[in-house]
Amino acid sequence: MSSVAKMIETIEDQMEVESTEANPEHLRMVEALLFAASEPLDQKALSTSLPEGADIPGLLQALEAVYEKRGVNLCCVAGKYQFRTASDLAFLLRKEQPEQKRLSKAAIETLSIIAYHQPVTRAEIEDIRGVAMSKGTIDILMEIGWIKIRGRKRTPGRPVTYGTTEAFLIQFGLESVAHLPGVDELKAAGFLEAIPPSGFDVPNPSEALGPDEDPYDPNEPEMATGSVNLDEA
Amino acid sequence: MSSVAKMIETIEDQMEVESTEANPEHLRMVEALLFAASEPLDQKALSTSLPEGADIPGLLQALEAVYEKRGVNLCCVAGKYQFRTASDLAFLLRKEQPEQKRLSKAAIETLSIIAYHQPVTRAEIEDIRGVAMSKGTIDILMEIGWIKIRGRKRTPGRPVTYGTTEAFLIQFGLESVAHLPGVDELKAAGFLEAIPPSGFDVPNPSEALGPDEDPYDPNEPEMATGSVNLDEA
Amino acid sequence: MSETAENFEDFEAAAIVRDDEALLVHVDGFEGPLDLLLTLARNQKVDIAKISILKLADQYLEFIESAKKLNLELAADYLVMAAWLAYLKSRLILPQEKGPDGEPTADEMATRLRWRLQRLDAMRAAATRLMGRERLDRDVFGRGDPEAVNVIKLRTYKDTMYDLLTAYATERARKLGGKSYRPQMAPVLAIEEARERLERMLGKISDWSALTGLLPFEWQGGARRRSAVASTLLACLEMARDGKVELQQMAPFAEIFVRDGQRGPDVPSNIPEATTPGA
Repeated sequence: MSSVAKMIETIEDQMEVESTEANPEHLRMVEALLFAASEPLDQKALSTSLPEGADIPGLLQALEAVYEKRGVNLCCVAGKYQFRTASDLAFLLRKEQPEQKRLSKAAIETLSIIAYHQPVTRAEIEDIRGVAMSKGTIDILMEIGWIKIRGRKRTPGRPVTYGTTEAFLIQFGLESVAHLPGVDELKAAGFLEAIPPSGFDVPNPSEALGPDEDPYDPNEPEMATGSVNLDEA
Repeated sequence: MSSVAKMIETIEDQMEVESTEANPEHLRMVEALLFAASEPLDQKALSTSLPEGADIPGLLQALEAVYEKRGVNLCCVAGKYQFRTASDLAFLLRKEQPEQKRLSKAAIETLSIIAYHQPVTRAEIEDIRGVAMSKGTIDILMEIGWIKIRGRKRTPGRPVTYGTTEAFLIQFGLESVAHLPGVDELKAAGFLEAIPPSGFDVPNPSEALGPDEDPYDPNEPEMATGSVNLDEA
Repeated sequence: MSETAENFEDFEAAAIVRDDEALLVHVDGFEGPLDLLLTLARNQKVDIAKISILKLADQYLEFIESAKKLNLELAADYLVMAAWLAYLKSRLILPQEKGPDGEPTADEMATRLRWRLQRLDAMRAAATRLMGRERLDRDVFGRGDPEAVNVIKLRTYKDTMYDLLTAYATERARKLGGKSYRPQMAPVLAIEEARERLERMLGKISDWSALTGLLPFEWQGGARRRSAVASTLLACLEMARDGKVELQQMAPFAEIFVRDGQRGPDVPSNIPEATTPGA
């Protein structure tokens, strides 16, 4: 065993000597910061703690490579970085948690539709599922913190649009919504289009405001009809 | 940077190939377990999670070596293992927050008396102030670093004498304690009435040893009475 | 319809009813007519993209018929779908003809239904993949014992030389019993001061002016006012004696009026009775 340790040490020494341009000291700092943090850190947070001029993207890339095959991996979630245990070791660590009120089939489907189709209105969700949505489904997902109201559609009635949150990305280990599993295939098949296969205008699930979407203003009066509520104006 | 990453990958591959006898899979498991644990783990706790026959001491030794020069180290405390930020990087986890304070009335009065009357004993300070001094006052001034024990009075009981430090001079912008203003200057500056109370005199403070003062020897046994403690001699 | 939607079934439960035998009994297990159609389509065991809509419509209508026979209560949207499918079926069987203005052809309607079924199927597959991901704190874990950032208070003291000397001087003076005597100044306007003031003002007093109007601004209230009135009056009397001012009072305790004594005796007194203030 000690021969292994020695071999590892040699590797470490080697690393130190050769990677002078990667600045091994900066690498150690990023490593320490990410290890210590309880939340994912973004590049900006890292750069405030590192010496000026440190090559943060390069350091993260190097660190990701170092940990690639280890028991702990560096993951990019929601555009931030976090060390997580390797997914193939889940069996070792898995905790049977009383999962938040096991999600219903309706809630799971609704969450997926919101994730892949965002920004999406309630009517669009109902069109895809072919069934009216109960109030509870959206409420549960909002309560868990995986979805949020993100804007309003510039269509009659100005319906609110839903999208996923950072907590959703962190929970599911996604770098961004563009990294949702199978999103490219769904897009290619035209299933993420709002309107049946007429062909044009392929919306990406996007966190940026859609072309016909306004940012959500909680003070905007609710208008089921097109009438203007003069009292609130 | 990508050259660095590649180099690191090579190292990783090398490690995997050569360390077959250390069982790299077990190494990954220990790594993940220690990383995810909410408290330090002992060998017994590790062995219950690892496959039977895993060489726990050897694995820990190897892991310790891997992390030896990294930003995070494997530490053993009281027979239990945990990852901790490398001690030389502790500064990264420190946020400094400036806080401005003022001394209490008792503390600044005591400080001024020590400054003017040094070398001065506690009893003398109390005599000048006319009140018994709380232990805390001297402690605070010592902690800030503005006063120090500078000697002992050659009187029964050999009480310690206090004086001011260089930090004190810096804080109050004095070249030396001899530059503290005298009676006339205090009068001119309006700190004293034109006619000071009878008996008001300002000593000439000095950093040099007083005529009845011995330099402070921290090893000198404390003697409240004049008797010699034979046990400690 | 909303009853169906609120009937939260999970995937496992839904899988059970996908069994042909169970279809009739478990109508409530479906999340709406589209879900039922998708299940039926799956049972055809062909690619949904190539599914026969005619056959699917038959299966659906057959299902609705048997449900009716069993007196199962069907939600309205199931019946709406049945009516729509019956219409679509009739149009598919008839030779192709254009519907009324702008209405899609039967083929177009079938394609649209096929596409919706495919989309629902695809979204369900995506949901399964999403839920199958390694989840934080269930499958993968962050640092179990994160190291908190220590906030270190950098304490600095604001005390200055001034504070130090003030503390020393007051402390020493206090201890030496030495509260030095500082006479308490009574709020009194000195006659000299009042006279000096009046002399400076003489040139500016144009005509008879009320004495109380000449008091210094900062002496206008309470005990200070009384002192100022008395001193100013005494100053006026002194100055009148010297011929520097003239004084006039209409009645005992009434307001006293002052004017420049250098105006000469030829100027007649012109204090109007009316302006005399009350006592």
